[in-house]
Amino acid sequence: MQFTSMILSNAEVSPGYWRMRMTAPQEFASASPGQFVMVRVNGAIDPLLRRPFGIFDVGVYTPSQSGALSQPCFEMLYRVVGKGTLMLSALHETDLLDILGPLGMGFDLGYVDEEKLIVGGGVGLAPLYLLAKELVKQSQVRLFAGGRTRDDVLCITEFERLGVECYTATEDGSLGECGLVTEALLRRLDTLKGKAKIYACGPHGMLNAVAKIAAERTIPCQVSLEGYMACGVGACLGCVATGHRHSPETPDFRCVCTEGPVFESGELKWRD
Amino acid sequence: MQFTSMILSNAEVSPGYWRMRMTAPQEFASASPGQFVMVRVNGAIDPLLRRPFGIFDVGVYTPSQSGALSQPCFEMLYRVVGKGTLMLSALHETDLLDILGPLGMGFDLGYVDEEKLIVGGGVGLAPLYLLAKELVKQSQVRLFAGGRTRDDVLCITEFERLGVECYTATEDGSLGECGLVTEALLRRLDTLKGKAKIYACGPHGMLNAVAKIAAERTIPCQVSLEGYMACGVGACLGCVATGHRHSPETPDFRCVCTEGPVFESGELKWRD
Amino acid sequence: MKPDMTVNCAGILLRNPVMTASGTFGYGEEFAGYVDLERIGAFVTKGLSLKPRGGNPTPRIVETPGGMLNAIGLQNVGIDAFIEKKVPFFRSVKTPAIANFFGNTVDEYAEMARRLNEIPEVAALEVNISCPNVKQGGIVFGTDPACASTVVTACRAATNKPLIVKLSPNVTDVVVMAKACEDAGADALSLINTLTGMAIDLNRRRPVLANITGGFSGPAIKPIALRMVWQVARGVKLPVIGIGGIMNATDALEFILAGATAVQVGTASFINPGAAQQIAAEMEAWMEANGVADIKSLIGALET
Amino acid sequence: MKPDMTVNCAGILLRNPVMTASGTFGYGEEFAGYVDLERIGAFVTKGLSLKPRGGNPTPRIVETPGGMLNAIGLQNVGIDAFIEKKVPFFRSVKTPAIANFFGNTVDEYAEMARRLNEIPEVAALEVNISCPNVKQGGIVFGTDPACASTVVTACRAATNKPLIVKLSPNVTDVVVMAKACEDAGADALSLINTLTGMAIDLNRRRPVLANITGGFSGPAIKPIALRMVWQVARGVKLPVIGIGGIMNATDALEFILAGATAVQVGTASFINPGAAQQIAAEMEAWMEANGVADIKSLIGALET
Ligand SMILES: Cc1cc2nc3c(=O)[nH]c(=O)nc-3n(C[C@H](O)[C@H](O)[C@H](O)COP(=O)(O)OP(=O)(O)OC[C@H]3O[C@@H](n4cnc5c(N)ncnc54)[C@H](O)[C@@H]3O)c2cc1C
Ligand SMILES: Cc1cc2nc3c(=O)[nH]c(=O)nc-3n(C[C@H](O)[C@H](O)[C@H](O)COP(=O)(O)OP(=O)(O)OC[C@H]3O[C@@H](n4cnc5c(N)ncnc54)[C@H](O)[C@@H]3O)c2cc1C
Ligand SMILES: Cc1cc2nc3c(=O)[nH]c(=O)nc-3n(C[C@H](O)[C@H](O)[C@H](O)COP(=O)(O)O)c2cc1C
Ligand SMILES: Cc1cc2nc3c(=O)[nH]c(=O)nc-3n(C[C@H](O)[C@H](O)[C@H](O)COP(=O)(O)O)c2cc1C
Ligand code: FES
Ligand code: FES
Repeated sequence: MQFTSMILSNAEVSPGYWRMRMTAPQEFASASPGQFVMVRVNGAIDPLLRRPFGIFDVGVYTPSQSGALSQPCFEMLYRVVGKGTLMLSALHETDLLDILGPLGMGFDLGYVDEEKLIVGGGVGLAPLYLLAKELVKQSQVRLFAGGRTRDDVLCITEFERLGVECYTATEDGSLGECGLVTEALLRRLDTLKGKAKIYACGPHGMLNAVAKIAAERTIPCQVSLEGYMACGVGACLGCVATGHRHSPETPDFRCVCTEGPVFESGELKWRD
Repeated sequence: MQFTSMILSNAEVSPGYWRMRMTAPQEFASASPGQFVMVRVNGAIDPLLRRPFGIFDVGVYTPSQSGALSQPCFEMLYRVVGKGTLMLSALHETDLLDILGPLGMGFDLGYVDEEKLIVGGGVGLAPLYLLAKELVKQSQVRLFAGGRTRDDVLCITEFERLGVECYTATEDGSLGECGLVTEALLRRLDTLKGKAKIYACGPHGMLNAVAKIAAERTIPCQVSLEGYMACGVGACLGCVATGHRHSPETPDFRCVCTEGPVFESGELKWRD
Repeated sequence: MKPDMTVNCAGILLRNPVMTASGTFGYGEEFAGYVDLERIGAFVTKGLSLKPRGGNPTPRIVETPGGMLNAIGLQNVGIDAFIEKKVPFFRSVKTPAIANFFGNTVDEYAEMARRLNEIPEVAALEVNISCPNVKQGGIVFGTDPACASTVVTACRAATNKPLIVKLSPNVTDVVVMAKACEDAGADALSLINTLTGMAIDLNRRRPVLANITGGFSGPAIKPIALRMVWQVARGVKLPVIGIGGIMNATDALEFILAGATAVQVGTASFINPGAAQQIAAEMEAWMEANGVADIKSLIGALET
Repeated sequence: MKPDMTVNCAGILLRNPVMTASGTFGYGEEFAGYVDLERIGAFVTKGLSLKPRGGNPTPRIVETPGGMLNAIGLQNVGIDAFIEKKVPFFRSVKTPAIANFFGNTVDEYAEMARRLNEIPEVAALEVNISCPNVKQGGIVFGTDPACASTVVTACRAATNKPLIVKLSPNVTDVVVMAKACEDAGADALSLINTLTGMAIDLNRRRPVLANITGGFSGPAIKPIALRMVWQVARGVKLPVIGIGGIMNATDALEFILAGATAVQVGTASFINPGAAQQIAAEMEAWMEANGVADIKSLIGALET
């Protein structure tokens, strides 16, 4: 679906990280956790391509004028890394954006009796909040959030408000444990009695580590990937990730924008 | 001179015509009427080239905070015709712009005893206000302002406030005389006793007509030209106009950005 | 009265001159929901080969100023899966489907033309000659007139459907290539395919694309495309399909003035999935506003 | 410690690798007040010819997506006025001045090289071979290896100053051209000159440029330039000067990684008159921040 969205708010929530809230059409209310949007930053050709972002949250916006109808709205959590995100951060309330979405295949919510372990690194938390919101309705949910410094660990209060137990770690020790958050994940897995399911989104190194942990313990695990995207709808074949059977002779490419961005970690090829 | 300017105001003064006021460094105070600026619309590459605009007025800006120093400011009067001017019109107070200027050779103020006849068409009035402001200090000044409709005849009140006698004409008769403003100019010339000097800026057809009138009556006449510009500083040779001696065999090109934009009308080649 | 938007492009009847470009529109189905296929002139499939192809490692795409590079590596499902899984969809739309294809050898090209010729749902063939000739040490078929001629002759013999030859812009004289293809029996020429470009990641000191170089497309290339279309349209008698950086109706009409009978919209569909349909609609609106009754009157109408 | 920014480009000692490109920086004086010439590596003059040239009718320039077309028509003051009016300024700056030149015939090229060779203030010659060969029916010298070789051989014989040959990108294989110029005695190669492009004014149904086609420059062309510089730097032994769409230090460093010994900044100076100086300063800052002690260690350091 392509629609014009009006920005409701756009604020820096931590140095370099922004949260944008914007209107959406009725159909957007059914967006599922893990899906994403492609944002056209402006009407000019610089930047040329749309930028992909996870859906942080979906809600309802009721205009303050009396009589105005409510409509869905959604949020993005984004990090300013280059020119597109820099331009996004300069936009204001009431500015308009051209959006494509919700796109892709989101997370599988799994079974009620599984403990849900969510692992997020930095802005990788973006698609995990909406996921946690759904998961807490049925299962116990723990969040393992990592980042380089305190500034890279985002929106923990929001997760706690959902009733999610949160573990944090930073590489410089400025918040939570010093080190990688996969340590806390491993400790939790060691004491875990029942069934579990892991969800992860973050830098490739973290996903690689989580996928390995999940494989070693045969715990179902879903990861949300990034990939350079041009179209977002399966037409350009630019965004592919390598499936587990991939080799140069027998290519096994998966389309991140239509078959993903969420994949079973076992379906993908990981470094050892 | 290249400088960063802060927008002080940006408002639509007539449908499709905008007036922007912005700060300038001290040296800008000595800009002379007829000079122009090259504006970088934004830091992206769309639009790529700077856009040239006349200097409508130069003044002083005193920030409202106590203790803040005054600094020069200037105004542009511009018409939204394409993507660059459209983007300019979307800018707000406090937004910053990268400016090059003042550039080019402005108007020659002539002699005190000449009656000054200023002819402007549409947005061609832009560089003529600052000119009028200087001229009224020493001579009698009349303005002949034309446009397609009433909406294209701009800022007449401002000229009248300077003490300039204004004649207006529109092609559809919605303001002033119906027809071309050169008619009123001709009538004035017919009754004129003493010496006169003409200044003109506007669409090429109007300049052509004015240049012809001036030539027939051997009245000194300066015109301000437009030309597609890349650099504004005489380096690209893109902006040239054809001088009066020009022929394909003996080219006579004048650089609009450094030798102009103001030329003696007799120096240029005109259509018959 | 509505303007007449129909054109006949080498025997393919188009309700309007706007097609989608190969590799930017999947196999037609991917844009369902964004484009009503019955409002565009035709659609062109992703480039097809005899065997399925996996394509290149990633990164495969990178944005550049006003454009993009791609090194997809011609990933496609192969002719068999195409027939089985993609062609049935073509029956559901009343819009010509044009099959774009390529080969590694002249024989593969001819074999592809033969296979595609048998598919009633395929309205026309577009042969992509911008592929390296494996037998001749990797020289790209589309940059050598003799090679191009051999390929086109072989394809011509293998099909009686309209045969469009898609020209590479990476040549000194595109008109020489165009003439070679005309003489070899092409029914129409489409141009331009992508220019060869490169992007570098300074911090990693590596090319951005795994493949090092890639195909350059998007608005940035429009001036080159327009120039080449103008040259070719004047240099040959065949109908020309203009491609390269078309983002809106103005761009499309410029190509038509330059001599194109039809146009293809590529990269624009990534930025605006409804681009092709919107461009067709806006062209019609422009013609109405400007009193142009028939699009055919604009073909090559540039005054120089 | 400040990084070492000096390079030796075919015998021209540069304090840093950033030059300005011909036709975009006048004769050096035009940018006084915006660029401190003693902070850039060298500057290249507008293309010079034996006789003064008036250039093309207007419009001569037009903006395109991410770039521009120009059809200035090589307007220049001619060699005599150059010597009389422009060269004296060169004495006032301690920065190499490179004279760009062209001719309509091989003899004119050689004569220009001879005249320029006599000017002590000219540090090096850059020969623009992207001109039509009037004797051979207008074929552009720079698109035919034999023609290019003839021109370069003639210029080589006429000068003992460093001779830079500026290559045209409008060719099928730029390495073939590069080798022809290397064999003919060039000391360095600079590339790319402008691509040939065209823009159309839909409402007037005419080309925008009076000359119909023009030279395409600016950020849009960077991917093509980078690819060609990479190819040529690997294909010849001569130092290469990278040109095409360089807007900032990152762009410049990318060209150096691709194999360029120096770079030229063209269109960027129109948008930002201080561009060349700023780029040199930002390159130095980047090197300091990234612990690169010597710019020479980056030349061709791309890992592929
Ligand atoms: C499915 C998906 C979901 C994402 N969700 C989020 C999110 O919720 N929050 C967030 O901050 N970021 C997210 N990203 C990454 C985000 O898309 C990039 O950070 C952003 O595109 C950078 O754009 P830029 O213009 O600022 O950077 P530039 O570096 O200037 O971008 C240049 C080009 O590279 C692409 N690119 C750069 N970085 C990435 C990246 N990491 N992944 C994919 N393409 C990239 C851009 O899209 C653009 O085409 C997501 C990416 C994907 C694929
Ligand atoms: C010396 C000079 C002074 C000017 N003063 C004013 C002024 O005070 N107020 C005003 O409204 N306009 C003025 N103009 C015209 C103004 O520069 C153009 O209207 C403006 O550049 C259009 O930009 P755009 O992106 O909106 O249009 P587009 O059509 O998108 O511009 C495309 C390209 O064409 C160029 N261009 C388009 N129209 C003109 C034009 N008429 N003259 C020169 N280049 C043009 C643009 O600069 C740009 O490079 C002046 C022009 C010159 C040369
Ligand atoms: C991602 C991508 C894939 C492409 N794949 C093909 C292809 O398989 N066959 C082909 O002939 N052209 C292919 N092209 C080239 C386009 O069809 C078109 O010629 C080119 O992109 C220029 O048009 P544009 O600027 O409108 O994109 C591809 C282009 C892109 C961007
Ligand atoms: C307005 C203009 C005039 C030019 N004149 C010349 C010239 O006289 N001789 C020449 O060799 N190159 C000339 N060039 C080409 C530039 O030197 C340079 O090769 C080209 O613009 C690509 O670099 P850029 O993208 O940085 O501008 C000219 C370019 C422009 C834009
Ligand atoms: S982004 Fe185009 S196929 Fe995934
Ligand atoms: S605008 Fe470049 S010379 Fe006048």
